[in-house]
Amino acid sequence: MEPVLWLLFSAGGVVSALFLPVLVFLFALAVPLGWIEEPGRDRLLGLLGHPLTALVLLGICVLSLLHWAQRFRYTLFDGLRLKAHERPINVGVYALALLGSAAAAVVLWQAVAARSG
Amino acid sequence: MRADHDILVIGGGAAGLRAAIAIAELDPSLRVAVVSKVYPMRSHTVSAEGGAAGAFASDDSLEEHAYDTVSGSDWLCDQDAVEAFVVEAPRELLQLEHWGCPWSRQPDGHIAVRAFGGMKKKRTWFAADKTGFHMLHTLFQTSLKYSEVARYDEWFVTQLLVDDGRVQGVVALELATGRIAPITAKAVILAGGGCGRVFPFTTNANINTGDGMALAWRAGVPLKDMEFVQYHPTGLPFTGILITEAARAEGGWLLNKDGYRYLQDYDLGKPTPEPELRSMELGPRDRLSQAFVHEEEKGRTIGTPYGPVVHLDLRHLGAKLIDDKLPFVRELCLKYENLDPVRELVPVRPVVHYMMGGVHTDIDGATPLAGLYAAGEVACVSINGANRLGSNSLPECLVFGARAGRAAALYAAGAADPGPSVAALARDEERRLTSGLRDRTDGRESIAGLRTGMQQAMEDSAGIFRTEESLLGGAARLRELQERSESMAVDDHSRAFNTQVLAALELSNMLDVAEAIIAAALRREESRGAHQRLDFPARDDESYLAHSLVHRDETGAHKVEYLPVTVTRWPPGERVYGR
Amino acid sequence: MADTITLEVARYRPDRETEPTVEAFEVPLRRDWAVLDGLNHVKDNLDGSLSYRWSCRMGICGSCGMTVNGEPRLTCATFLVDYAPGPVRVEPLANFPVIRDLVVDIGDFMRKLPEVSPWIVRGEGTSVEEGEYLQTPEQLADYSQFSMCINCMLCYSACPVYGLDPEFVGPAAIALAQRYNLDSRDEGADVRMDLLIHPEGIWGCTFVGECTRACPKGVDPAGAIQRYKLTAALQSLKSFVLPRGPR
Amino acid sequence: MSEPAQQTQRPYRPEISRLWWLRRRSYVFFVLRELSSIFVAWSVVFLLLLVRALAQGEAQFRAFLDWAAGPWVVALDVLTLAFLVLHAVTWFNLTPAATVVKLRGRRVPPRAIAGGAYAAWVAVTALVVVLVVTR
Ligand SMILES: Cc1cc2nc3c(=O)[nH]c(=O)nc-3n(C[C@H](O)[C@H](O)[C@H](O)COP(=O)(O)OP(=O)(O)OC[C@H]3O[C@@H](n4cnc5c(N)ncnc54)[C@H](O)[C@@H]3O)c2cc1C
Ligand code: SF4
Ligand code: F3S
Ligand code: FES
Repeated sequence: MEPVLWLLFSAGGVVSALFLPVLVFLFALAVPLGWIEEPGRDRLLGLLGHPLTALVLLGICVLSLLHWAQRFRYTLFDGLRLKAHERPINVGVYALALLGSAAAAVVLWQAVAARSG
Repeated sequence: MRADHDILVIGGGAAGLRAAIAIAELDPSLRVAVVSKVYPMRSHTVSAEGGAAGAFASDDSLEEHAYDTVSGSDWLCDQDAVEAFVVEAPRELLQLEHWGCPWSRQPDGHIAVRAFGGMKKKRTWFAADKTGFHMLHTLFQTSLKYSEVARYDEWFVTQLLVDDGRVQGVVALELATGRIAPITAKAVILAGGGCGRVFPFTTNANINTGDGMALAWRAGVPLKDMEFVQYHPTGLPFTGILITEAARAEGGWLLNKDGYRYLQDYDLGKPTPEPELRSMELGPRDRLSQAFVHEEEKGRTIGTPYGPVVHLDLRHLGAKLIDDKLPFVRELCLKYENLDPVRELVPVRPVVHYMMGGVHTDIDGATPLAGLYAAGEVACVSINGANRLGSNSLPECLVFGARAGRAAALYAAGAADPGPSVAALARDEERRLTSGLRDRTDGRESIAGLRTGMQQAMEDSAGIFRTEESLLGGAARLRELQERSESMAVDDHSRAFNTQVLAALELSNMLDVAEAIIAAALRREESRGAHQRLDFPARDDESYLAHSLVHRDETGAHKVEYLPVTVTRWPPGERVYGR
Repeated sequence: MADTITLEVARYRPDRETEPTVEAFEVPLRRDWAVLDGLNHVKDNLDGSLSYRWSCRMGICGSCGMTVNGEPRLTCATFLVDYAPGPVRVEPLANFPVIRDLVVDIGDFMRKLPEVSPWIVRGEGTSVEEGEYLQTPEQLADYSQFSMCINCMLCYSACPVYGLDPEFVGPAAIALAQRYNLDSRDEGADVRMDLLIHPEGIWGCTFVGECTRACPKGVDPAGAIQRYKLTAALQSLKSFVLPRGPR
Repeated sequence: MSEPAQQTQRPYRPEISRLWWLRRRSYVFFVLRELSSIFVAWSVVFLLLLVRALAQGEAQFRAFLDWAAGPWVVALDVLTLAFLVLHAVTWFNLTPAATVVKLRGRRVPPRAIAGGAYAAWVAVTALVVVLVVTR
């Protein structure tokens, strides 16, 4: 199991490092604060609700969450010395990551539907 | 009483580990153990830099390796031993290759060999300039494969248990706990390494205190050819860190204060831009160290706070060659002298490096005492005679380590278990170590003070050049130090890792070894190899083509006898270099 | 430059004390004195009972590792002048039980080392008589960095994961496993893999990277572990996809 | 005959405090790096909230933008961006340690691998900006 989780963690590390900074910069700062001209809902939905973009976004979301899960549980083990509670922590973080992934799928599917509908 | 082990190896250096592996491979049912005062991979073998000789290249021959060794020894070696050695050396080096030693290679993947002092052909195998390090770690890691090899790490052997005319084990001190215990065995192999620490300025590690030699001598085994102490011509001042001969083999020059390659004045050939085998900087160590003293007398050395030096010039070799072939040399110079050999001259001076002599053994490592074997620097087989050639010692550890291992295994198969008196002997020894030393509160003499005194006495009396007068003076000073050492001050009475008790035990060992060196040097009234008597400047084959044997007589004093050398194919001749 | 410097040395004498104390010694400050020379000065002249390990004093035997001003260092290769005007704090290596003064117990590493099979594993066949296994300088270069380990334990002392979980196999042992895996003469990668893919093997390492920073020999154990993880992960993926396929 | 080691002779095992990582600056840095994962997770949540608002309609989208421009959210996102950059930089710097790439038998120098990773970062960033900003 550990090798697979580590591979996913690594993949998530790469993807989140490549994509998240620019996405957060654009959508969490530049757009809300009006640093760039706001593209408008239609255009954004056209872009993000495109099946291809949605698929890419889904990949980014799922891998990033798995990246978080692995790192976070080791932060708890080492940083807070909670290694003794290894099992519940493992179950907890991966349950959250899977839940998040499912939510991502639903939300992105809604966007695709809204765009075409 | 069943012995704890069939065979006990004292020492985890190249010789000891090779012996242990040989035994394990020969017969896995034999119970073999290695006891070492440091973790095996810390043994002094780790410091060896330059390489290990074995005739292997297509243009080389066993005959030539043998001849170089015999003439290098100034004909004082036993030629039957040398012949066995040159045959087995390449096999042993190959064996190490199969065990994973990262030997440096030629572009096509074959083993690379380099030139070395006193060798007529390129035949020194090397692993960059950390040869001993790689050999030791390869041996140690390989030894882990044989789980039947037991280990006593950080146990200090204080005595050989001898009764009924045979060795039956040892008494040892576990450093971590201070526990003193007998370890019994049917056969014991001494592989305790050298004794460079009897001198003040040496390349040898702190652990090289001649313990093995002292253990054997006190058990009644003679020490052979102890007067032959090798000075290496190129040590860094202050630390004594060795700049390997490989630095000269790759083309380094020795310059005096005028920038002149002074070796040409000492019958070592003419300077050539490219290094030439067996000539100039690639002459043998004894001759190079002696030339240094003459330069010093002529006032042509450079003065430093740590004594006179000459310069080793590597600048013309260029950064690339230095980084490829001599990276450790550059690292050591940068780290310990704060200078870069690519651009600067390296100050060097002769430094005590190697003990040709040692525990008297035959060609299978057997000593005159039943059940006791010896191999490596602690032993004198002898292939080194009056002067060891650089890069012969590591293969010697392998060849004679393996031989001693096999011979001891054979002996142990037919030997009896330890007798009943062993326990009493061990109790006596324990008393000597506890009430006689560790728990003692009435000592006055500082250990460090006595040690410094001994080292100074040795340098003054038994250095590169000796006279009867200097040696007699040294003998008297050592006698006095021996007496004072009866009352060494111990202020650490605790058990856990008591390094003061350790220092005291090592000092007594060194004093015995130092006296043996002086005794042998006094008796040999000739000059040969590393033993240069100003009062007897010529070699004298008539009287001294013989090994000295220092015995312990009934009073505990050092008594010298002689044993003729074995000559097979090479009658004594003149040692010529550079021609 | 002042002509002396203060060494604050950790002392622990198990038959007298239950925890370490600090003792200060004034030692000469010389340009070419390493911290180890300072300790030797103390032992020879000021307090003969001070205990520590050393041997080669040329950075190759790996016995003189201690904590100097909080950092794991080889004391024979760490110079007093670099800490002038002082004081210099000398403590035993962190993350190991202390036996006495500056001497730590490395038995744990010595037990772990054989577990990673640090020797050439090879099928039957080739004898020494048939000559050497060929290995080009490039193949040698593939693993030579990882063969430089002197077992000095500085990396273990620097690694917080090892400090927290002594079960973790740790940097040097894994680097040595990798040294043999990458050696063209070796065929034992699978054996070693089985020994190292358990949770306390390679996966315990979270790439803190302090091991590599502490290493005096440029071994880069952190890199070795990450590379090993990648190989292990890809391999188990393969055996997942092709359950009975080649491993 | 050998006496048992005295009871008093116990190796000393120091306690490790929960705050061990404050002991060295490099450890603090390491813990910060590990904490970046929380911000990675938050970025995902934020993006999904955005997409959900987009899908739900114009009014929800406006409301989301207003919420996102609030001081607390902006502060959190600035912090998030900082940690994401820390994550990216440490990740790319460590890439060469974990991967050895060989081209025609020669090992690609670590700097080149790190350089490649940064180049990819720049390319992805540029691509996303172009997609979002240009009409
Ligand atoms: C700096 C340097 C460079 C050298 N370079 C070369 C070279 O390039 N080529 C070459 O051929 N030779 C070289 N030599 C010489 C060579 O390295 C040594 O002669 C050789 O390594 C000795 O190996 P050994 O196994 O006999 O002993 P060591 O490696 O010294 O091992 C001795 C062992 O005995 C143990 N021991 C000692 N006393 C006790 C005791 N009382 N109780 C328990 N255990 C004990 C020690 O713990 C240790 O394990 C060099 C030597 C030096 C100093
Ligand atoms: S990897 Fe480096 S720090 Fe660790 S034990 Fe080996 S040489 Fe020492
Ligand atoms: S410091 Fe420790 S966590 Fe890994 S990278 Fe080094 S072993
Ligand atoms: S004394 Fe050997 S490494 Fe420092």
